[in-house]
Amino acid sequence: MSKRMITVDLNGEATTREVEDRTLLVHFIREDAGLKGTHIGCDTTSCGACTVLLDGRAIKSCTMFAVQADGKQVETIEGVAKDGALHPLQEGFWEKHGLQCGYCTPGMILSAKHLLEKNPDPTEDEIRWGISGNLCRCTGYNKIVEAIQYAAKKSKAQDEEAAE
Amino acid sequence: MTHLDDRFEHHSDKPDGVSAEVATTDEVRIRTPSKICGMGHRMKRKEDPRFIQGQGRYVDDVVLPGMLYLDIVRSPYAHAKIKSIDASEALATPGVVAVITGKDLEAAGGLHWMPTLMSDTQMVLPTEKVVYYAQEVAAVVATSRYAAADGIEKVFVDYEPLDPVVDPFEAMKDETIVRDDKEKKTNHIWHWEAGDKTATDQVFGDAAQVVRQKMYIPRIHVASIETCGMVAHMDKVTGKLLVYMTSQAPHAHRTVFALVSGLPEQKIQVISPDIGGGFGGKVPVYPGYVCTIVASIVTCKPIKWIEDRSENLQADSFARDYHIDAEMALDAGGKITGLRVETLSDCGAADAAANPSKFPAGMYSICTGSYDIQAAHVAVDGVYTTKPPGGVAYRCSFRVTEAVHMIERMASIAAHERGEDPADFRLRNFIRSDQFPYRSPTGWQYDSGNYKAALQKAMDMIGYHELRREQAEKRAKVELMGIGISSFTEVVGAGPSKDYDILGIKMFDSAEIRIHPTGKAIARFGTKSQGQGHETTYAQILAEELGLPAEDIQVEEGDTDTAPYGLGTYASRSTPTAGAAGAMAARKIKAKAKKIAAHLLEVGEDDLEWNVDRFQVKGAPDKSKTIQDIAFAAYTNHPQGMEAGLEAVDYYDPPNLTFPFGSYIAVVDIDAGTGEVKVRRFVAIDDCGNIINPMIVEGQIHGGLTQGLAPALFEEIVYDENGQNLTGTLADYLVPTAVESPKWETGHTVTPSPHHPLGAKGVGESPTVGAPPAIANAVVDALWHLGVRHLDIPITPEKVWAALRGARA
Amino acid sequence: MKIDGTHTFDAPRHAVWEALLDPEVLASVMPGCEKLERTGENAYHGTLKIKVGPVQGLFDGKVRLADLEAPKGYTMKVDGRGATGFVRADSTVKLEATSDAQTEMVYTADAKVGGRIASVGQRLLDSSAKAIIKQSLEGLNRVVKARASAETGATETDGEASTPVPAVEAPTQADFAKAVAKEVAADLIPKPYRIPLVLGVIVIITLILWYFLG
Amino acid sequence: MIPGAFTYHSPRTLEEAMALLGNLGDDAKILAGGQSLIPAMRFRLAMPEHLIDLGGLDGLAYVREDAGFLRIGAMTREADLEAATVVQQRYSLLADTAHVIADPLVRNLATVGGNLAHADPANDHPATMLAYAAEVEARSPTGSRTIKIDDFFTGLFENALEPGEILTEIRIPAPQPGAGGAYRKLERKVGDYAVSAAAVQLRVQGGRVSAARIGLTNVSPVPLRATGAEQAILGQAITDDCLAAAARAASEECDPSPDLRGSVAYKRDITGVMVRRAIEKAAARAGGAS
Repeated sequence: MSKRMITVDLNGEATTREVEDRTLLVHFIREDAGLKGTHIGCDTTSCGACTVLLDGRAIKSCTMFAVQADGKQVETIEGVAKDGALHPLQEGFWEKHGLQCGYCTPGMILSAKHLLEKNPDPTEDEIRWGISGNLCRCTGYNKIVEAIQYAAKKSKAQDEEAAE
Repeated sequence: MTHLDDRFEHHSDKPDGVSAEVATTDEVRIRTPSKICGMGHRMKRKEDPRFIQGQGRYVDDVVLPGMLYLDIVRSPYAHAKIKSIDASEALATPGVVAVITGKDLEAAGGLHWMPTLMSDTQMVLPTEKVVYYAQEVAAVVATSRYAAADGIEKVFVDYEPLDPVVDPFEAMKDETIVRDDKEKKTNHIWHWEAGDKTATDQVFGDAAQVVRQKMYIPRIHVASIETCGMVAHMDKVTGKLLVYMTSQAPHAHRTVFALVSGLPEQKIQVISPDIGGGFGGKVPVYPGYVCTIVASIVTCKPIKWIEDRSENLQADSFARDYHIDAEMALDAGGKITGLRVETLSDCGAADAAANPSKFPAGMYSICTGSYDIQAAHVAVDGVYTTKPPGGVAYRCSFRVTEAVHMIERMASIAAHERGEDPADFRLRNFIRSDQFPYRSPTGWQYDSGNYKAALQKAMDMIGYHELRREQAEKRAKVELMGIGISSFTEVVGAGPSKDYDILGIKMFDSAEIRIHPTGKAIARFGTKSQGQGHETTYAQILAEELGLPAEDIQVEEGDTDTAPYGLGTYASRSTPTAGAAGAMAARKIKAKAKKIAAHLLEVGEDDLEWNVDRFQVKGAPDKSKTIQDIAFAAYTNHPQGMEAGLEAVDYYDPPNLTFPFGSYIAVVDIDAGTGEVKVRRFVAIDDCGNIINPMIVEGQIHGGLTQGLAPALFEEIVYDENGQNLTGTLADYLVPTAVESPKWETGHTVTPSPHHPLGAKGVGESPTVGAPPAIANAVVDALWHLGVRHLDIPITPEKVWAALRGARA
Repeated sequence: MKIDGTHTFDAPRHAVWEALLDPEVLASVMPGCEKLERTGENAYHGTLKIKVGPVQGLFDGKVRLADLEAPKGYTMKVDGRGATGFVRADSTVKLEATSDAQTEMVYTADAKVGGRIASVGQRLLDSSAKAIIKQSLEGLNRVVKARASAETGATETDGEASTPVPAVEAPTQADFAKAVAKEVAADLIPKPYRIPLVLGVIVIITLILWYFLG
Repeated sequence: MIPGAFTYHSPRTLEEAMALLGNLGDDAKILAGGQSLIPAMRFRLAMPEHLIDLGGLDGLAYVREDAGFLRIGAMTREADLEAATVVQQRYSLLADTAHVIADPLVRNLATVGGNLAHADPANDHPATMLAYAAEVEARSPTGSRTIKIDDFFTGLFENALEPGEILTEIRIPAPQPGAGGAYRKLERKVGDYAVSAAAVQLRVQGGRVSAARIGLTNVSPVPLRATGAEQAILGQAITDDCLAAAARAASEECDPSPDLRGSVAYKRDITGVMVRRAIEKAAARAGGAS
């Protein structure tokens, strides 16, 4: 069985581990690096529970091998809040009740994060299409959409403040 | 054969004295300031900070030192004899520690069989034959997830294929017997009836019109985003079995494990940590759990088993699978006089439904729904097929979805056949609000309701008559648009324990409250949240009752070593049972608090009155003691002869179930070219009595609506003629995304339950129950004028296309 | 899954008939067929590596011919098994001489496919089966044509007909059969674990009896 | 679901990749975006002994117009194709397609080259590239060659690449004045393969269709060009009759398999509907509307 050392920038920390070539990125994150916030919900790239940001892009970490992420940046839910302050999306999900069981939430938040970076002021339709790679079984999506709208508004306000 | 009437007599003279008509309002009652945040406040959830930061802890997050991993070899055949199992290559695979087969479990004392919740038996691992596709055949234990996965590929099983039994009607002919382990060589499991057959046949004899329709409620899967799993650790030193599992009912599971494994119950600790959605799928005991426990007993090491999605979809308990033949009798004025229903329940290879044990078809006999019907009779037969066992909820109270779909489809068909508006038809036939408490012809005692108010509100909100006008114009332009109504009645909150038990364990539930000297509290419950937000709503209930800020109350569930015994969370029973237990325990505390307050204020108890968060002297409100003052005194200055401390436990056994209801209206547009159905608008008016947290109730309703949309248009477990599952992944089992799911519009009326301490009713499942017929009715409403009378769910584009073709031809 | 079709061979009927009974020929024309040998009267055993794009399945198969009516046709039972699932097929093959030099084959098959390959690859089964049959029959035609024109084309068609994939040793039915249930049960759990299991469980028996009877 | 063991190779140059492919032969599979291959590997339906990851190669991810062609590097991620201004402004058929491939997360990894080379009739790019009369560049140690898209798809999951060849670029002829295109796809839900889909690229001159190519998705074992439907509109003004004729032709010339997405009859009929709608939209765009 073929193994190798890889180094992944995980939420800003260089994380070096020896992995089997076939190790899925999601297992590297959860088991080798011990970050349990990234979840697994399917085998067919259908549910998005394992969504992380790879060099800033939202991808499904169950459909990528850890060795492919060697030398790349990976952001997981554990890295979203910066210096103790919740990200506007985390606030939004809490304020607007964008979660129930919480299992799809990390993936949803990271998909939404990438979405808002590409499109800071999305319409409801753009939000729904933007998170269509993530399944939620609890919320019926209404309040997830509201949570993302809240975050978009909040981020905009923050940027304007920063501009002044 | 069981007659519900016998079992419900005690309700007619209920001690809690059901009031006559209960007033309906639109108002959410708020009696506490926001700093206390009792009932009615839109309190942000206390559990959320951990979830939004990736700090939730689910079963797969549990890691114990020296933990081994278990994976399962599954059958590629729906029905086959096992000639031999060769595990030698598997055992030679790097990392593989052990392989467990049915023979081993048999040698281990008959552990190859286990009881189901319906007191049937189900194989853990087979010794003779497999009876469904993807059935567990052997378990491989290895040092890693990856090694275990390699191991199962190397267990070679020699099968001799047998004829599958896929169609339940064929199964009833007993040509091939699924369960030849049983004495009676038949696939027929049980026959169950409710209502009065003679009286019903009578009204059908006198009927001016009889409407008949066969319909199929498909086999579906809860597909919670977290699959099932377990970490079991048999500590050989202490002899204690620690089990982390995805359980909606940890206490009941501990008891079952104790009974089956023979381990003393105090030596088993079941912890149900954060659960990634349950919806009924995490109520049953699955073979994988038993294998994991046995593997830990055998190896004395922690063992982790986590299902793959394809295993979850193909082998875990399904929901529904009812074949219904319904007849409705009407008089000349369009009043429903009778309902006659025959149903075949495809149970799969074991009766592993999650129903109260006296109710093989659950609460299916609620099928007269929201209508005042003179006579009704329901007969259901259960049958074995070579498909996975099940019959769990999928976010609905026991078999209520099937009943509601049937009656709401029948009501709309009857209205269309009479050429009248389905809304008018319903308004005429509703149980009137002055008829509550209402005794249904199948023996249920509805606690309270106001069906007219809910439907009226839904019609106003969606602009019903305007939509009908639009539909008429569209029809002129040959565009297909439909409007569908569903005015459902749910029945949730089992007990009462006189009638409701699971494996003999009565369906009460429990709460235990401890108030600390500084006026903070911890409360533990016998239920287990899987996303419902108990940590918040229970805290709000206690805040309402005790005046302690909800923030100051820590709610815990799911650890059988610390929480009081309860039957768990499913069938919308948490608020009706455990929520009530919380209120009752709080009232016990309040009674003691009053004594302490009287002592502190040096007045008699009768001179005191409760005011939000304090006892105050009548007429002298400035003389008062807050609950915090009283809590401190309970440990520092309590009256002589009184026990110190301030805590209470309550095991609540509800006098009756609660009957939430609602009216939903769906508007659909149909693409005549492709048959696609688009839900343009959907208005849901729900009445769950007094509301504890409106934000959480809305969230529950939104989620339930999407899980109602799913089986209406998308989801179905499909088997081919050989019993091969064709929808074994989320690529083919179509869970709706944010794109398919419409923007739900919700509202409420409030008709309190007269017997619940808080006037509340369950709500989590109402929308899953009510939504499918609203959508199906809307589709048929769009096509009726073309001669389309009925479409079975899921209403796929091809079904609509075929119906349109049939109409054109 | 029902498959039927016709195929015209550029060879007289008897030539086609002989080819159809010759395992070497069949092995050479079936894509991915790694081995096909006669194991008895009208009984064959072989391994087939089915490859559809990235998807592969190694099947260990038994083929049984019946109702032989030389040179008109026969019925065939196929029972193939592999790690990814199984294939069972009942098929009939009929040969009709359309001329001295041409033969039309009419075939029908009712195939049952199960296991992972069916639950995941469902959308591909029909077209895969058709593709494999088509390749086989075209390969066969090349052979009989070559034979008819009195050349030995079998080996030469070999390469082009079968997809070149490395042989992996497949567990054979014989391997399966070796294990006798009793021994298996004993062998499956490594020795050190067997004692605690047996002990730990005697207690359990009694309690289970108590549970079900009591 | 855990994939079987394999050896991973991450060449830094195309030459290195081709050398590896040459040495390892059929034991090796190319890993591009991996969004089809990795799920197949997780179910162990695919068990390659070696994976050659093209992710580390520079210069294979680009979308640019140049010398009368839109040039798309084989390793271009679908999301980047979708976002490319030139695609949104001048290649509506491609823009339509890019938006409905799988889901947004999959598109962040999936590559255009992988989508084509996989030669899955259910993938969306094959039909689109057929409609565009695209060509692909194949590189091998001995040099490079251009393969016309009409010659590229040779069988179910089979393409015209020789062993050792790697697809490096896709070229789409730049649209001429009066050209328009559209992709219409019926899917059961977001992320699903098409029940049926039609890709249409046409040119309208003097009110008549002067050129038209139509590709169909997931209604044949091999990505299919609907030449019958093309003939039905060539030289015609877009009228209801010629749309009906094109739809009829497409329904007849497609060869769908029955599966959970629908019966053969349904798929044939829907294929007609998709073709009709795609033509209407393409024609509207050709006429300047969007």
